[in-house]
Amino acid sequence: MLTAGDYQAIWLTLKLASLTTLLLMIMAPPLAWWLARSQTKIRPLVESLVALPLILPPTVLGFYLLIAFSPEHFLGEWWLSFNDSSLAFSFTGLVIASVIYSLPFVVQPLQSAFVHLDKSYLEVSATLGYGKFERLYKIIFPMLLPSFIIAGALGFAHTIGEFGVVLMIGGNIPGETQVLSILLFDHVESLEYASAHKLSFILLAFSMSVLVVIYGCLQKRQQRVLNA
Amino acid sequence: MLTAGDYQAIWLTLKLASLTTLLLMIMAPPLAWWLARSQTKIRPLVESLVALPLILPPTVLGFYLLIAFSPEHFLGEWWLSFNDSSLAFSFTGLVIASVIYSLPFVVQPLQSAFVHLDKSYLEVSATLGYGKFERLYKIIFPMLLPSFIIAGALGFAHTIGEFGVVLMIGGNIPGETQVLSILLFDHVESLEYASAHKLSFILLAFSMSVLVVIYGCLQKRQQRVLNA
Amino acid sequence: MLKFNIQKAFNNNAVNDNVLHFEGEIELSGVCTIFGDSGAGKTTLLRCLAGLETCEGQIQFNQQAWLNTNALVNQNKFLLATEKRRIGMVFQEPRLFPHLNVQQNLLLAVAKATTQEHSDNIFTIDKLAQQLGFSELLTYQTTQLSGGQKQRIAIARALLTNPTLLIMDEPLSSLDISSKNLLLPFLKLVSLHIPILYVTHSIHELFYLSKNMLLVNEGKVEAIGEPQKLFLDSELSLRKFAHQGLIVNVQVKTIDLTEGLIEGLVDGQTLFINTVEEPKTKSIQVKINSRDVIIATKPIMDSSLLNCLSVQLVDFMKDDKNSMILTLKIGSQFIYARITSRSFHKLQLEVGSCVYAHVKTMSIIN
Amino acid sequence: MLKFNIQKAFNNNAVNDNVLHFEGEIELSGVCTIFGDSGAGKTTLLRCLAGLETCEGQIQFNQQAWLNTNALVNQNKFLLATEKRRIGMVFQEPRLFPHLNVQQNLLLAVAKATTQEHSDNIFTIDKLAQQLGFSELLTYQTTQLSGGQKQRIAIARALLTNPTLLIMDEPLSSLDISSKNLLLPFLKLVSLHIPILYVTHSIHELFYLSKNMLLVNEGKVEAIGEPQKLFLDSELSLRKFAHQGLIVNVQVKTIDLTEGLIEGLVDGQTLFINTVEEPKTKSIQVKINSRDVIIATKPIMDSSLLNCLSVQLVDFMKDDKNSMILTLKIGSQFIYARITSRSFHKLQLEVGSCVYAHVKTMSIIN
Amino acid sequence: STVKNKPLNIAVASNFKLSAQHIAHEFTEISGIKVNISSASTATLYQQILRGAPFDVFLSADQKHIDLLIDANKVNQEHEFIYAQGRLVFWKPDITRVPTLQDFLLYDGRLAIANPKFAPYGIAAEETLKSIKKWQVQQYIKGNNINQAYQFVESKNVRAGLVAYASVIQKQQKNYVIIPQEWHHPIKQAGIVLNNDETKHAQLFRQFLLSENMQKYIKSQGYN
Ligand SMILES: Nc1ncnc2c1ncn2[C@@H]1O[C@H](COP(=O)(O)OP(=O)(O)OP(=O)(O)O)[C@@H](O)[C@H]1O
Ligand SMILES: Nc1ncnc2c1ncn2[C@@H]1O[C@H](COP(=O)(O)OP(=O)(O)OP(=O)(O)O)[C@@H](O)[C@H]1O
Ligand SMILES: [Mg+2]
Ligand SMILES: [Mg+2]
Repeated sequence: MLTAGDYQAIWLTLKLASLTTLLLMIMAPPLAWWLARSQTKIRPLVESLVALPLILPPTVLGFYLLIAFSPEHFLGEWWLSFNDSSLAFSFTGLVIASVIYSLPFVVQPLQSAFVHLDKSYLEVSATLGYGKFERLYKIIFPMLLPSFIIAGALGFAHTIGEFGVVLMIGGNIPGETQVLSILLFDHVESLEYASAHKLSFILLAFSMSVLVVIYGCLQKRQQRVLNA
Repeated sequence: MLTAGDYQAIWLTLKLASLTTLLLMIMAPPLAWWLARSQTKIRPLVESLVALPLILPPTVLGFYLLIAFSPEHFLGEWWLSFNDSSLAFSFTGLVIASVIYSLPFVVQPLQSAFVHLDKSYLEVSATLGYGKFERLYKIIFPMLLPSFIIAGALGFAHTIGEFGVVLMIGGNIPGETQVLSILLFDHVESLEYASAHKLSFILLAFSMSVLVVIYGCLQKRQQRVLNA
Repeated sequence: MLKFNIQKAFNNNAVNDNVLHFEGEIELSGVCTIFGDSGAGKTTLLRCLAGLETCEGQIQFNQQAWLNTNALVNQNKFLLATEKRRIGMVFQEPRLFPHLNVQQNLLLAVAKATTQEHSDNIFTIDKLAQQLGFSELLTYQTTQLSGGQKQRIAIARALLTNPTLLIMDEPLSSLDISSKNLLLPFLKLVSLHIPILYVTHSIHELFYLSKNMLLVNEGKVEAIGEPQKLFLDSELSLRKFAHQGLIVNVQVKTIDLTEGLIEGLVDGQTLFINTVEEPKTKSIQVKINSRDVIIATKPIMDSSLLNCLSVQLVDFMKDDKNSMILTLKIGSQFIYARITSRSFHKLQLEVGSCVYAHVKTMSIIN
Repeated sequence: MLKFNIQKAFNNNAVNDNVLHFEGEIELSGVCTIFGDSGAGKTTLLRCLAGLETCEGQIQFNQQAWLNTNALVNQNKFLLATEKRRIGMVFQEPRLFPHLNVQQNLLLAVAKATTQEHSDNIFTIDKLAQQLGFSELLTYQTTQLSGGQKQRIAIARALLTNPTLLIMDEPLSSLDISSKNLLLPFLKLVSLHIPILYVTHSIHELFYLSKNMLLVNEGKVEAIGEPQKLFLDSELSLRKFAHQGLIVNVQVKTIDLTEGLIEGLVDGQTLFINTVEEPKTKSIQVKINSRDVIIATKPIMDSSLLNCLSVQLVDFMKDDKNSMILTLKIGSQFIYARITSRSFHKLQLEVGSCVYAHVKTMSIIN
Repeated sequence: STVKNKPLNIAVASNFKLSAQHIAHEFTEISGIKVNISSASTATLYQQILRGAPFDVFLSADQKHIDLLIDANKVNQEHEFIYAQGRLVFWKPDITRVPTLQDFLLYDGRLAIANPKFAPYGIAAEETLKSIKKWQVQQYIKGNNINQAYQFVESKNVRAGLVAYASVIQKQQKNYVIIPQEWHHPIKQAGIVLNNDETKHAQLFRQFLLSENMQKYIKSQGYN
């Protein structure tokens, strides 16, 4: 039913989304923590910067990334110094772009959870002997697990749905940068509606079932904790 | 410095974003409330549906909206029964699409705030004599004001940055559906880089200053409440 | 009158559910204290009565139905929402709104009170701030308050809603002694206007405040009645507090406010009671702790003891290794005395003995 | 030894900041009770000592520096993080983790304790669950617990970290009487192994538990010392509790465990004290409440009173309208007696009078 | 003359947008009829027209989509016209001289082209490469449309590309060579009048577009 190209795009998309989510789940928590607690004056600035990908149309973001990735600019040049092809049109380029693009989706749920986290729990953890980082991953992480899961799921989902940025910097190379969203657009543009509908359906069915399962589990947990 | 077309697009974008945000701020709180508290089995399904615009590539979403808006389908037909032009390619169509597209951005921060809201505050409000709805807008709303502001700001920002959906169902008609993001893309596509850079800069400067101000105020309030 | 027959089932991951079943009828005047062990179900009962916990059964407040899930087949189940029950509630924790300062927290209650029928609320923020001693705190953020300060404001907030019933869950437990001494008479005064359901673990508060008590034990209402009656009843779970003491009714004879003494009669015998203000009624109730009663075979003279009651020993029991609890009859009333076994034997007491019970005036709790 | 000199400034939106300044040195053995009015600064002091509140100054715990912000110019400011101070803390609220059940909450503390030097923690979950009476609650979610149940688990959690110092902020105030009676001796036992800083509003707990007290008043340490000393000092804010009573030292002469009586000597005079177990030392301390002391000009005979002390009246003061507080000297020690003014006049007492002070054995707090 | 004020909506494939703007401007000068230009990719515009977009004239980048509209009975075949013919160039900006066809034949790096699946210039590029037997040999970076292919090269992310003659003219680039017409089917850019109402403004615009002056102008912009 699906063509080899479709499978390739699906596989690539999953790879991209997983890798991006992984990177985001490493980077985002400390950033979100800092954003939730810091009292420095530059915090609103950083907060706005993180939110920027929400505002900037993705194609525009992609356009500027394309410029940034070009060998004439620092990032692209540095990349070319130990790679033989440019950062644009490469899987690595897509990962970088996706991380930037999906960052707010992961940071914001976490930040919100951290803001609402009663600091008394941190205090208790400290008196129990848990150090700064231990507190985070042994107590706060399990406690806010739902928020972490939601953050991860949103980052993953949004990377799957990412289109504008990839359109600009991807170059539509099968197996390398032709992700599902691009392939879907391709089908639509070339009037291959049947393929487009099929792929959309698969995307929908997959995403929905993943989300329904995640949200279902979270609801169960909430029920258990709140003891309805 | 800016052309009349630019001004028109900016004005149209602000109009669209404001109207969309207004509608979202009316619709989202009850939905978010329900999503945060309900114990019914269909909740995960609704939750996933709300999150759908995050996953679906915007052009694909736009494509299906275009089909739904066309007079061949129920929604478009119903619209044409008391309007003389189609729902697609109209400002109203854009508003509907934007509401759908930006819904998760408004619902999710609110839902997160509602989930973390200690129900003891609701109980106190009830014993103070506040009814179900009064509780919400006289106590919970002021209490969670930061989350509402963030939700509104994200909705607004994301509507400004919306591109793929508008591209498909807007038709890029100046003064009617040619919003800033589309105009920007247009400039990039037609290699008018100077105009693109100028518009991007304005978009950036405006959004950043709005966000910095909002985040700054929220930080002050947080400081005051937490009494750092 | 508050009448209830409610069931609340908790699912505790255990094999069988934890079902609490409360049934009772309370006369609503003054303070009714709810008393019971930790985990007995006091808070749950209050929450059910306030409508904060879903439960099965009926609740009737005066003429008004609050809950009725046992309606007839063709009737609707009935549940009056918490906000319509016109209750004021003080929780075990203060629960002030964190986004408002003290004054704003209180105004939130006032706003609701004035929109209701009785706009002539007897309480105002200023008066309460003075009476409860938080006038200087009005502009504070709630996060800037100490535990005791928060609790006093929570009490004020509950009063400002002008409730028809006040529900308080251990309101004074986090307060210092001075605040307690300030608030106890205050609450007693309040209870003349508004009936209070009051949870406490303090027997002192119980006897000081309440004419009526409701004993909760293991998720059931064990008994409802006057505290002195229930404390006399050896069948109840209160037995373990038997050493604490009993309430007696005293007829006021003369009042000497300069010396701060009331001379009263307990079934014909004189009893001196200290007081700071004139009692409201001719008949007052005082508590005599068993540990404060001194037994003598002859009246004690030349001592600071003013009270000497001629009593009859009607019962005695060993309390623990070294003490005996004697039940003494004064006319139609009873008091307990707790003395060492050594004294008991030294005085050669037995059931029927007529002895003299002495109590320091200072020890009698008015 | 815990030595501190710390300042904490709160900005309360007021014209001038609210600056708390605590200075003192505490001998760390047994319980040191921190006592003071609501809002006096007790919680703040504990939080500063625990490192939960940023503050200026120095804190020294035994040989270990915990805080030093007054370092010399070329030295670094020093702050030991809370988790390195090896303290156990019980807050005014239980603060159990909501995502874990009771057992998991406790295991979180155990996990940390065993990774530290003294792996031979004297406490285990099972033992504590039994001693504090929550064995059946181990599988409960924390949201399913009553206020008192939560607090007992919070206490167990603090103990399980195997701390070198236990800090407790009103830990028993939400507990019922039976739990209190269970926990007080338990904490006293614990304090033989781990020093405890203990905030309470209960004078009973204060005298029962502590050899040492720290008096906090209006953001300052007013005094540190033995409770009986401080309660005797008329200069202190404790004056208002003068009626409460004092501690006296008693030399144990004979112990009769069958009758549960200790015969002791207070500066040569016999005093009977009730007890349930053999005292650990030859010299014990008991508390005599002023309200329990009966004054007579002749020894009282033929009564249940076992104790008759020959004392000298060294001072008296009017307490309120109707009562007098007498300071009585027994050899080198003092007790207070609180009697009605009427008795005072009836007995024609004056400074220097030699009278007899009687105390019921049951009233003496061991 | 209120009718005159109703603007004319023209849908233009994005590669022709700049020229169309110029022409529309001239048209308004002469006729006084206001013109709104909407641009997007041909395929997008096609879908929009299929679903009732309020355009009066559609200037496609190819003939295929116009034919599809005719097949769908959305428009009348009589109103079809060819307004320009695109040319492909091989553009390699990083050499110091003007490249020759030999350079193109020898080039074996990554090549930027428009997507051959649906973009007219992409189809032409595929045909070109097939005719010189380089199809499937080379790695392609595919732009969504021909201008994006141009951007890939311009931003130096790709060293060379098959781009539109119009683009290099517009941006005054030098290092390109025109691909011989024989190597691919002509890129006929067809247009069609969608709304033939009583005002005939759309027809007026068509006449103006096909007028000698304008055709000359279009040629100067890199079309045949
Ligand atoms: N939400 C809940 N889910 C399950 N069980 C609960 C819940 N709330 C209370 N319980 C159980 O019900 C019993 C009664 O609890 P409740 O809070 O009413 O006690 P209480 O009398 O107020 O005690 P305390 O004096 O300690 O506050 C307890 O055994 C407790 O474990
Ligand atoms: N975060 C804060 N910001 C400003 N002021 C504070 C803050 N915390 C406490 N205070 C003030 O400091 C004083 C001491 O508070 P603290 O909580 O130490 O009192 P406490 O002795 O523990 O009282 P309680 O017995 O009522 O618990 C109070 O007057 C309080 O208003
Ligand atoms: Mg309770
Ligand atoms: Mg405190």
